[in-house]
Amino acid sequence: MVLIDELILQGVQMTGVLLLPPLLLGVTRKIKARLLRRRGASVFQPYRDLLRLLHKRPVMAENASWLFRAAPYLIFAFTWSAAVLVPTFATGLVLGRSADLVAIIALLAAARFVLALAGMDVGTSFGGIGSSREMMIAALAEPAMMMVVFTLALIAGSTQLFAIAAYMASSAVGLRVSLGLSFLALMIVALAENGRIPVDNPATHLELTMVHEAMVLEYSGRYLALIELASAMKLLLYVSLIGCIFLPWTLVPAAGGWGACILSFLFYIGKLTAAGAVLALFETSIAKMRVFRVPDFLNVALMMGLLATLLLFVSKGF
Amino acid sequence: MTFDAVSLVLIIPLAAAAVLAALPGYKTSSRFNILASFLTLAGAVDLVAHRPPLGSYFLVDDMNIVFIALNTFVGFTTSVFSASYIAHEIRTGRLTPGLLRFYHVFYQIMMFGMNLALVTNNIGLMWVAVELATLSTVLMVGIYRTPEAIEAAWKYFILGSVGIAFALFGTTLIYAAAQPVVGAGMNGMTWTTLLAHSSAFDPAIMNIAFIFLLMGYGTKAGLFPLHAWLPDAHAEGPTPVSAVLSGLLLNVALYAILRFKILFAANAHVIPPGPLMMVVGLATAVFASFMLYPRHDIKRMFAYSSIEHMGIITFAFGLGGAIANFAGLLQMVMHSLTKSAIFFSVGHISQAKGTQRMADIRGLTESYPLLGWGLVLGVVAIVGMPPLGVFMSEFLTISSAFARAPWLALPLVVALLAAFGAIMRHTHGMAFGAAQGEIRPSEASFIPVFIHLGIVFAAGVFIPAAVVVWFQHVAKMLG
Amino acid sequence: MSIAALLCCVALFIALSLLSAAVNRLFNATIIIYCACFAIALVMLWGGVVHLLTHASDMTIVLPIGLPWTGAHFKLDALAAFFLVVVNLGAATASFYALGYGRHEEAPHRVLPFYPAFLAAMNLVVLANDAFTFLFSWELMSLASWALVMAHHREKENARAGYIYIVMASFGTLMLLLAFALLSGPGGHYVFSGMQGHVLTPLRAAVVLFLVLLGAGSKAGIYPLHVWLPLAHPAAPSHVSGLMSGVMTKVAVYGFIRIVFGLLGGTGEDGGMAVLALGGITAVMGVLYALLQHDLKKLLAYHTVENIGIIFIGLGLALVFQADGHAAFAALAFTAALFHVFNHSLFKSLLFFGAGAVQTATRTRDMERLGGLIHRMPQTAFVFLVGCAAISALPPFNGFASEWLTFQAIIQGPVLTHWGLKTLVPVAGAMLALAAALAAACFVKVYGIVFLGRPRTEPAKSAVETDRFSLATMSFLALLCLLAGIFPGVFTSGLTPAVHEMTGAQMPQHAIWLSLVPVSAVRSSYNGLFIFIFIVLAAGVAAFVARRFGGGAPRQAPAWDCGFPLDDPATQYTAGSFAQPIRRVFGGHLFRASARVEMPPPGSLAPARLIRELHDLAWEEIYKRIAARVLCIAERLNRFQVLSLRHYLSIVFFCLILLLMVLTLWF
Amino acid sequence: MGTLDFNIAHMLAGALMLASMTMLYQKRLFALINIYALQAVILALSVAWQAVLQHAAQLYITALIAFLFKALVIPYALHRIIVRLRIHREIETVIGTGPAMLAGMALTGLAMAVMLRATANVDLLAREDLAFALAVLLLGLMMMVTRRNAVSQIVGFLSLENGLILAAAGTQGMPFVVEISIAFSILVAFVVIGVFLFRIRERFDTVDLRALDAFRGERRLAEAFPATTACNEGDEMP
Repeated sequence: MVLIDELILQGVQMTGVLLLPPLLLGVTRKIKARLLRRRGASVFQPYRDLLRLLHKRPVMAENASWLFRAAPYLIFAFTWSAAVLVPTFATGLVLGRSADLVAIIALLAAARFVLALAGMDVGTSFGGIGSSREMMIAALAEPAMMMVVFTLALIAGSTQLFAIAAYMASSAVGLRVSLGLSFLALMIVALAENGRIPVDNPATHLELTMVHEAMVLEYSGRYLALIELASAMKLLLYVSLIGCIFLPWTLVPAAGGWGACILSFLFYIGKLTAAGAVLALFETSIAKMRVFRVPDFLNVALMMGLLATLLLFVSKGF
Repeated sequence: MTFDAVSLVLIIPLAAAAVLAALPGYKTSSRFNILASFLTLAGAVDLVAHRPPLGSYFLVDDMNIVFIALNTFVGFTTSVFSASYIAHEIRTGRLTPGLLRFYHVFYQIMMFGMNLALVTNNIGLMWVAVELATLSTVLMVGIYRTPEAIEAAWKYFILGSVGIAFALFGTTLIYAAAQPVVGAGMNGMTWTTLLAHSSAFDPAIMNIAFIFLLMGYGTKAGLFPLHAWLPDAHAEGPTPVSAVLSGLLLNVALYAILRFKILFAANAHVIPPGPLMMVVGLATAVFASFMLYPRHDIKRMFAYSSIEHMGIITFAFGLGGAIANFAGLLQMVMHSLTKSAIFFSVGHISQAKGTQRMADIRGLTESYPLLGWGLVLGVVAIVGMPPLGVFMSEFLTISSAFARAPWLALPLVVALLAAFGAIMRHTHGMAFGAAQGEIRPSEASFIPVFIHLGIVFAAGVFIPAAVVVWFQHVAKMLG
Repeated sequence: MSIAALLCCVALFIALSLLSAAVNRLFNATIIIYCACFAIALVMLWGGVVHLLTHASDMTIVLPIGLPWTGAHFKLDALAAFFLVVVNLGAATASFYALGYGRHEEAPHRVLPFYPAFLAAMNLVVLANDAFTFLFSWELMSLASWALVMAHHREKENARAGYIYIVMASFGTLMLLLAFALLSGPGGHYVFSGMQGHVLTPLRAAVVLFLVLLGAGSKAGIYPLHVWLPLAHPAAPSHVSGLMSGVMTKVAVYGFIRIVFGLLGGTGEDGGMAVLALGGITAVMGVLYALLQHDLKKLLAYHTVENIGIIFIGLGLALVFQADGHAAFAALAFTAALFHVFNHSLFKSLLFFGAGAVQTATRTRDMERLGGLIHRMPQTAFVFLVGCAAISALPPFNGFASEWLTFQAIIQGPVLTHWGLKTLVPVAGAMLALAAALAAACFVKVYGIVFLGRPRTEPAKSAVETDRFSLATMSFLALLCLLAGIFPGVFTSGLTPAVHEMTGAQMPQHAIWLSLVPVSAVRSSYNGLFIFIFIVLAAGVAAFVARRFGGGAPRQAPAWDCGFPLDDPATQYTAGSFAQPIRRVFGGHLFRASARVEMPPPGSLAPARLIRELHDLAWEEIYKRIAARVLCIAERLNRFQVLSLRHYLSIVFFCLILLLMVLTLWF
Repeated sequence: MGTLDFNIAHMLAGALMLASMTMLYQKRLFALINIYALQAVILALSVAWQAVLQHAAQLYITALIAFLFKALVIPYALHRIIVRLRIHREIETVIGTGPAMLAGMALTGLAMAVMLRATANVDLLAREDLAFALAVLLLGLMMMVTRRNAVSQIVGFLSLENGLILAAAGTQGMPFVVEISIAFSILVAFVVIGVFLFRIRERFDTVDLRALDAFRGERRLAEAFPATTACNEGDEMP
């Protein structure tokens, strides 16, 4: 029964993207700690943190509105649905067909929209500063991301991720300058979107430099747990996305058989670990930027994305 | 010769002038003035219904019947407006009963002059009639005896006289050109005879004649750069006179130009009059539209607007062709009705506010709703917005101009837009905002205002087929 | 429904307008007029929907009014039917909203007579089938809306807005008139069907396109012709603002489509490219202006500019695809544009109605004086949030669906052969993405400052929830926004006849009508329903888990204040500070923005001041200069007014000499 | 038509023009008026001669009007006005004899060039008369343009008008000449009465702009409420 298989795979994918993100976070932190010659917490520490947060009784600011309470669920829902749409180990799943890469970006934008609103709800300056900067960064990152999408759509003739992955896995691709450029652009966008160094420091709580943490400053308990999970899920999503586009060979089609699926899943775990390692390495070797250097950083991404599209016309001789 | 059909529109004003000279009391005389104007209108209606056959002195055809009907109609409504306007002037002491008698007499003489200029078939008589109408308006313009009024009247007088002289010289030249062909005597001045033989006239004299006629009657029509008398004459005279000047006298001058244009167009060797008229019309329209901006006096502003419209109309007639001529004719009728309606409202407004200075007139739609909205409606009509009639004529003028001569249409568009901006700018200030000054009761007569605007509105939406055929025929005559 | 019936409805509007001029001071006039408008608009809406869904054939009628020898021609085809739907949906909702909102009107006698006339004029534009009727209705629409803008004429700002508006409107009409003049030719064939037969030279076609861009573009609000829009739209009463922004700009888009697609039969690639570029610039500039704006209604008006830009990106793409022979892609781009027209009319009306509710409750539109309204006006806050999400192009709402379609059309760009286009299309894509992202930022600002946080002034603190009519209308619109986002396929398939009429092709009809498929399912598809269901389920699961395993009900505590308690609401982030990063990033060149701190001299007790400067370059570099030039010319010419008699005589003298000399020398 | 007949007509018309030219550079008002009276006499003679040539009895009336009205009544009235307005001592700044002659000749040349070329088919007499009439007209207009004094401007207009009557009388068999001359006489009477009635003092037109503008409604308003100095300041939108 192909349909049942597909549904099961889809279920695995859904729970996978739900459960794996803290692990990715844990791995990254661990490696980072080791690189700094610290022992670091266990790779499972993020799970413990989340559970503890879940069980805690939340504290709400006196001025918080219904939006403040609803926001974490919405953020979580948007991020999860975006993450589910990205192929992790198997492609061509049921839900994967219902939206393309543009929709995934839009779902993330929706999550960010709600998060930024939540940041402004209580009426402190921290929330405002975080929301404001977050939206500025997003405004610059999104066009760059769209340029990447454009390049991919040009190369693969589709914006559906499963189709892109299939095309990239085929031998028709070859090595292209455009792909390299868009890879770099995507990396930059990923760093910016996930609030990693050099754009934002996920570990800081120094008010004037933070972006993401400033927005969630008022959250606690289960609400904070959901938001933290969502942001980890977003990191996972980007890793999966890069993996699915630029390392698509390990993906299996939905009807590929159980053995292949399990193998592919293991490969996926491998990809995650590798990504965590690379990220940790990168973050330890670079300093955070001033906020108003970030636009330049993102403009580089935009330029690379645009250049990738234009170079494509030259190389492909449209 | 059926003298009686034509005579109504001539004799009634003349007789009325005589009676008015004798009548004491401004109330009686203003009522009699209305009555006489109404009878003249009735005469004109009769003239429309029973057109007299062609005579050597009088000619009533499709073309001038439009003008006559318009002339007598606006003459009548203006006399109604004049009655309430004058009453206020007497009360405030700006005019004395003696001066009023004088005013009413000249009002009728002016009507007589204009009607004569319109119905006559003789270019000499036409010249005399136009002169008569001009002289009588000069006297009415100066009636307030303020230094400004005298200055305006004097300017009008001198420039008008020079224009008259030019027109006479042009008329003489036409006769000189005609005389070898049609022989000496009255034939050489009869328009219909001239038209029949125009193609045989010496084109060289005709060319010179056209220059003089255009400059002569163009002065009366307020064409740039001969317009200088017009704004001040409008601003300083009594408002009924402004209404008649804008609504009627300019048309009469235009009528003269058109008659001669037909004459010239019939001769293939003459320089075609169209292009010169187009250039003059455009220059007039552009000039007047920019002159609208730095205005302070409400009547002077609308006087410049009249100049602008005369420019557009001249342009349309100069362009020629079925559509443009129709448009020009329609625009002329619409402009007469609208502009006189505006002057009616302006007259009441300036009486109610005690000033003609626009900066002192504020928030009219609040303080005097009917007057204010009447003014707004009139302005909306005059700048050419639907659903009022000017929109249709400007639509036709611009579209046919742009399709045929794109480069000539552009200055026209610039002029229209500039005029729009200027008039709207001034009107905004006057009609809207918080009301200023005390609100005195005004006993304005709104009937003439809204009758005019009603007709203009109706024409903007629907023109009866009979009128269309009529106008189209005139358009054809104009070539 | 026959076209005659539709015209009867228009006539009813006009009759209503005249009636209300007479009875507007009656006690119940407001309710009667708006009820009647609502009913008539519903009937016309029904007519449009039925015509569109039944794929009815075109209907024409000629009335013996208007231009004498032509008559007034009217035609109902698929495109007109679609725009009838847009117009009358807006009209119906605005009328219903006004049943509540209109009661707060201070000067009903300045609103009621013009409101039905405005509705009538917009419907007439859509139905008109000859140049005269079209322009007549077009200008009537301007006139009626101008009167509505001037309803609150005592405020200086409004009078200025009205003036600029009416001048720009007149400019637009004149430009369209010139375009029609070229299309109809010297013979004066003003009926549209007669124009379609003309074949224009490329130069003339380009001039027509240029003129239409000026004419329809100025009405729609294309940069830099948009200046009147953010002034005039907010000045009108809010239901009219909603109509002007949500519907009247769409009528302008209709005018553009009708002339360029219908009468001109498309443009060359260069023309399409110009439209595309203008669309992109308009979208980005519109949203940037909006970000820097702190007047709620003005901000919404600038967003109209942005969305018009997006629509014109779609139309430009349709034009270039058409010129290049890709009818299917042209249909895709055109569908996207039309769908966005529909969507924008929904959420822009919703947002303006919301803004109206806020204004009624607080008596201000200045965002810096609002705040915390979510507590005082929870229902309004909820539906306004839907509008914000929709306009920010967030799934699962309708704004996303149409922008997604536009983006899909952009992605088809590489099939074009023109090199300029190959480069321009990706740039347009980037601009679209930038505009969408900035719009999201902007609406975070709007919602965050107006509804969230703490009230900044006393009126905001004591605001009360708006009336039932307003809430019902806004809820209905919010629901439509969601439905159009979840079932976009249903709506786009409704557009098919109109798209087919203009481009000769249509988007593929997918078997699963739930999803939106621009070209083929392999290339891209979007299933709004699945996404929506998944989001709802995910949120539900999260809520269940959190409730089940979470640690009890939340506890209230003061917000984190860094240990320095200061509960002055002025310590919150303001709209200005929210926009500061974006101003810094984009404002330097585009707005010549600058900020400096003015420090008092040492020893002085004066506070230091932050001085910010922004320059609206479109206004300063174009309009101000033109205005200055006009006034300068006028002043120079004005010397003619104060010359002496002798000078006038000299002018006459030299004219005569000149003419005589010309005559002697040349002839 | 005999040569003598023509020569007399020609001479009279030429004298008319010469009188116009002489008026151009007259500094004293009385001298100006005297020359005008002389011109009117010449006009009367000229018209009378036309009456003889054309056998047109009505032209005698025109000649008579010209003589009585223009040569006697008007100059007398103007004298009175000048004395009453106390401007009889005034000396006008006018263009000098040389330039006046040059300008006059240029205008005459233009008139000839225009008229003679155009009237090739008209009979000789009318042709000369029309050409001279145009010259007189242009000279009269020029005089109006160069003079600043109301009275001398009127004289300019009157001489201009003499040219018109010459043209009308010179054209063979033109009807309404009498009517036109009467109409013009009325007009002139109005002009003269106007000066008197309206009390247009010596100069309603001077180089001094302020004196000039005292009578200008719009300017007065503009001064009290200065207009936008648009050329310097930029926008002035409401």
